[in-house]
Amino acid sequence: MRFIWSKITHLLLVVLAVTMLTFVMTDRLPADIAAEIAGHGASAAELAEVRERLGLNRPVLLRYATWIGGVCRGEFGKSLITEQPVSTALRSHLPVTLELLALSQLFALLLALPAGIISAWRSGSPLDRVTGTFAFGCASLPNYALAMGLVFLFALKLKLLPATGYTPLNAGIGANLKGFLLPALSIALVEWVTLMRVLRSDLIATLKEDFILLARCKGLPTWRILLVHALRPSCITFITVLGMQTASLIGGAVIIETVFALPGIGRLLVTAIFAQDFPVIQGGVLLITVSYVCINFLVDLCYAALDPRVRTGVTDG
Amino acid sequence: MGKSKANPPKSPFQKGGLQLAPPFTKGGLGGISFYAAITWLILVLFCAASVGLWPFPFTVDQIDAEHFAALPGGAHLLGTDATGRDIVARLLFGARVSLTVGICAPLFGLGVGLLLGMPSGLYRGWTERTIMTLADVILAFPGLVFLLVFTSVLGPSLTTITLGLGLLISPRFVRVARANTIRFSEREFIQAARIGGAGDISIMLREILPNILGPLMAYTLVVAGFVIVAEGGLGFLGLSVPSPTPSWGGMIAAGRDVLEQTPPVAMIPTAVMFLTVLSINVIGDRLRGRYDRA
Amino acid sequence: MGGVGGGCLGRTMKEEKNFNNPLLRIEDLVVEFPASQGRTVHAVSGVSLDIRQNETLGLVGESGCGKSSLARAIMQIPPPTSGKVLIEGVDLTQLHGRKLKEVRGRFQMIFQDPASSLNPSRAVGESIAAPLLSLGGMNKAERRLRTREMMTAVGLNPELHYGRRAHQLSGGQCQRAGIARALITRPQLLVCDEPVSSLDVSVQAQILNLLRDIKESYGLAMLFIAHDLAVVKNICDRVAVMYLGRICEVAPCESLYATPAHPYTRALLDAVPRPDPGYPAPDSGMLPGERPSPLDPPRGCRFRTRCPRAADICSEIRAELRDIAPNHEVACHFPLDVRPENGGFDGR
Amino acid sequence: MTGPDQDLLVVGGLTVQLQTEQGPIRPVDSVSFTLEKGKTLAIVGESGSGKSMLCRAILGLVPARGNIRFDGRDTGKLTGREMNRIRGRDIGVVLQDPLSSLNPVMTISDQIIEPMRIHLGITRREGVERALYLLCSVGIPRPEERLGCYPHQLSGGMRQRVAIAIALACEPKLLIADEPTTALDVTVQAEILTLLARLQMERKMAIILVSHDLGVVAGCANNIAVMYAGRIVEQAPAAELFRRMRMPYTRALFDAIPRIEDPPQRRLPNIPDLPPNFAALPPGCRFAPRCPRAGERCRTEEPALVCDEDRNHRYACWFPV
Repeated sequence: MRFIWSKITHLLLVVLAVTMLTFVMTDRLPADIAAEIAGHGASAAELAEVRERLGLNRPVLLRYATWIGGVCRGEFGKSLITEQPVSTALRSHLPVTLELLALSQLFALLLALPAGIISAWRSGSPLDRVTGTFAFGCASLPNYALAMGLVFLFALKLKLLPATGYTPLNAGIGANLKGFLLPALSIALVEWVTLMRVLRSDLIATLKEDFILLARCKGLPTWRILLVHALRPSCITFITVLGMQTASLIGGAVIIETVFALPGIGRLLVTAIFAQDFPVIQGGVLLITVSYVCINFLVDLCYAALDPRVRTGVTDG
Repeated sequence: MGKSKANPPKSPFQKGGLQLAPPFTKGGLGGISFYAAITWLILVLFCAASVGLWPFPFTVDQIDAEHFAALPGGAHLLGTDATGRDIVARLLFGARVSLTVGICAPLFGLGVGLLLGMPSGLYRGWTERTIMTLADVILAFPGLVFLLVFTSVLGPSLTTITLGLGLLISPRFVRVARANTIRFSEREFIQAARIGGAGDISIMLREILPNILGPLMAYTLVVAGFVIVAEGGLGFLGLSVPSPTPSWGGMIAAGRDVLEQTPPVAMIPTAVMFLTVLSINVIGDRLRGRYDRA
Repeated sequence: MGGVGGGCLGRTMKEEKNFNNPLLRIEDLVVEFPASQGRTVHAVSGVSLDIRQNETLGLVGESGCGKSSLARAIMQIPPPTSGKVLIEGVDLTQLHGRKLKEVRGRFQMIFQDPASSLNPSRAVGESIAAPLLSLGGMNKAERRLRTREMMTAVGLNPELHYGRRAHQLSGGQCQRAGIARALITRPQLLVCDEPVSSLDVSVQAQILNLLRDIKESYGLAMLFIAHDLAVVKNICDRVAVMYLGRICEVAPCESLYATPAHPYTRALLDAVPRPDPGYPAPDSGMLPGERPSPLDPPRGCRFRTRCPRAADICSEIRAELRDIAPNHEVACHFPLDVRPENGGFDGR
Repeated sequence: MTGPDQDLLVVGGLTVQLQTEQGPIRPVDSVSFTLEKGKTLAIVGESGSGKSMLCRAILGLVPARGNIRFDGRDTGKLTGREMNRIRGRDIGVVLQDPLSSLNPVMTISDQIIEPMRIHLGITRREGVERALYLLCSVGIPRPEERLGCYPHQLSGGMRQRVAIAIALACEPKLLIADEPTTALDVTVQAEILTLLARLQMERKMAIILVSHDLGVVAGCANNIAVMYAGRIVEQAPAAELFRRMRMPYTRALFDAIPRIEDPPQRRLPNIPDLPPNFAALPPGCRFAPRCPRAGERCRTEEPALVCDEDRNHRYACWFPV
């Protein structure tokens, strides 16, 4: 219980620090949003009036306190540009990001798990080398270049899949998935490499352990040794990396969203930063930080579930 | 925490036949690929460093109005981009950006990582908690937002981008340095050093640093590849160094508009970046292999 | 270093009025550290011991009884929770930072796991010389000379082994390097934490002989920690038996092995394997039950939960160490008879 | 009394060859021995003498040349699946360090039941019952409380008992114990050795006990084989061996043991130097460079394993003690 509480306070601290930092940093942005909103040639009085209305002339920390108070009540403010509530904007962009994330991580896992296990089991074999070389290639390719390559091949040349654009789910699941296939693949083809490599190296280390030798002495079939005995203790780094990747995908798939014109959270944020739409930036950062923190918490719980030694804390009697 | 007994000696049963070969490189991507990687990197470094010194028919922003998005060959060795600028010139000057970022940002991260990671791994307790919370704050910060705001506040330039990326990746170095320090800080030779009168600083510098420097250098190379790609990503979004300074990412992005008509405009910078990152990864893996075995 | 030693020596001269003048005196030493869920590990609970000049004291007990914690508390890594550690009358627990560093050279330690006690990324010779560098007072040539001298003294070849890494040496050679490093500051006290437990019998004999030799030639006092009474007998003058953080019995070698008084000592003696196929197998019923956890040691006598002689009083009152024969102390309400015919091993 | 049907394990000319960076080495070199049903063979030698590799070769875990007949079957002719069956069901294995040889993330009950389910095909419920019985028979108090435990929650001695219970799960005919007490305290070592002796009596199984300490195996072995640098250099019934050690190496190993009967501070006669590197074996007798009795012949000619007047005592030495 104490473990969980200390974790939660730590995570709350992180969320507070990140949002406050965002406030302070965005406040120092050089351009003036008030001038933008008031329009060109607005008088000083009009500018002041806009600032007053938006609360921009109050000290940063005071504005932060107000904002946090609002967040606690469930109010995230309204966009300065579109006047749309921030929560609505986030809600409309979130499903795209989530679907992209789920699909790409699914592809990455489908590639990384079998490849990692097989190349650890047969490490040094030609199969391992081929997998390794392929992985090297994938890891060295920027995902935007990969995305362009995929578009060039599947959309422009073969004309199998749409090059860009987002089809909402209610327009048919087939069309929707078709639109997500290339973006998810461009993310997965880069991300699976890290997953595969940590799994492979941890598995190789585990396979050298005495308890694997004992499992072999017990006459267990190979699949059982690999999947039941070796995989679970080798998953710690794998889970960590998976968590970090997932967390970074929530806000970080901007480039892929841009290439494929997908209206996700990342694009929303970048647009907001260019427009200096503070409430949207704040809302987006809050969402991303909270998801990062939650995923980290889940990863910690996974550690405890995977390894009983973490659960009980004491290592030796 | 219940202090566990020192590990009993490993069973000699372990030594022997079933030794599993460590990383990919041993054999597979053997000597040739390693030396090829080194050669390529030296070539790129040399070009980037000396590009201003020898005469070159085109400058980076010189527009050839007769050739828009020309294919390789003719006056322009590798063709021109959509606005008629020579690709070779832009590649060479773009290498400066990519390599500066790719070398300086990881080294900055490495420095921060050692400076904060070693103490947090050695002292544990509140020192560790403070440093790790700090690292978590940066890790939790959406990277792109951080970079965007950072560069717009300080003005977009090569320095700010390098510094921004360096700051962004330093928590990862802190984590790796800390994890490696912890791995060694419980070993008996650290206690032996204390008994021998070594202070904390001397333990960090003489006992821990030589042991963790290897794995950290390997990690630095991994990050260098990542940073070059990330800088390219910024360039792709038009957020890297301001034009007309070329960057590889920006060139790839520019090639997107003429992808259907003239694929080489995008493919050539992609290939150059790919080869560079691949070389770094090959060397990094070789390095990692050495330290994994030790 | 010489200056420091001289200063402290002067101090002990003044305290010569102490009739019994041990080199190391441990008084009521307590080592506790926090465990999960707010609990405390009672590793060492009130141990007092003396080691005289040129004496080897054996400390015997099962793993987890706190003997390693005791050794580390003596070395101040980390300092004990409470109690005193006096070397020639100087209380180490009161020294910090530079002051502690100045006396470090006078007490050194060797470890159980020879490979892990050497820095894998440094040359073995550098590891051996490291204390000289940290403690200062010598130039490079002097250090090198001393290192070579020490390496030769422990049976390593300076030409051959100086530049090697730890993983290139065998377990016995690593242990020799550890001994050289400990001796290079010319200590008066050497704490050996299970130095032979992880070695083969043949190498174990080499190391035991080496330790005995260097003890003679350097005039060392030693605290020798082990879990095997046969090994301890081979090298020690006196033996202290430890169980769950407390000392149960202290006696000179001869009388402890001839007439063990504490039931636990007896059980330890019975467990030692005899290299003789005719010898009856040890009686496994000797120590019933499991060793209690140091998180929650039993009240009263800590051995009572496994003691065949335990009575009600054992759970109420803790038996203090008391003399039952000259120099033979035992902490038990019902010590075994100290008559030789009652199970002495010398009579066989 | 002895005869082919009494023999459980017959090993003939077993050789393991491995490729290393220093060239091919033979950690096990032409080893032959016979183990009768229900008897204990102790294999003694310094670390690096190849005794653990010999166990692995018997289990078919490393490629080896030579003949191994186990229970009347030539294991060289078995398929991988059949060999798996023999490994798990007919041969049980106990390793040196119980903490690292038990899977840290599986409960005790899962680890005991696993081989029974795989090889005997019994249900989980039956498995739990038999696991309880097994834990009882290896002397674990309150076994029902231990079933759900993880290895790190047990003490060293308990862990090794659990490891033995796992090895016994399928009622093996042979138990291979590779330094089962080296990582343990002396008190626990005595308990484990007594336990092994009792289990052998009850179950009539044969045991191969590997150790580096002649003292440990003295009380429980019927036969003792001493290994040096990949070869058996002396083999005899335990009583005979301790009565008269012919090979100087055996003698030296024996003398190096500190004994509780000895006077205090006795200087131990030890063997100088280290066992040879497999990649650079000396010519002639492999022990010659460390042997006090070695003569010219020892350095040039390798002695064969010969039988003494007593047929059961074999040794390889030109100048036996």
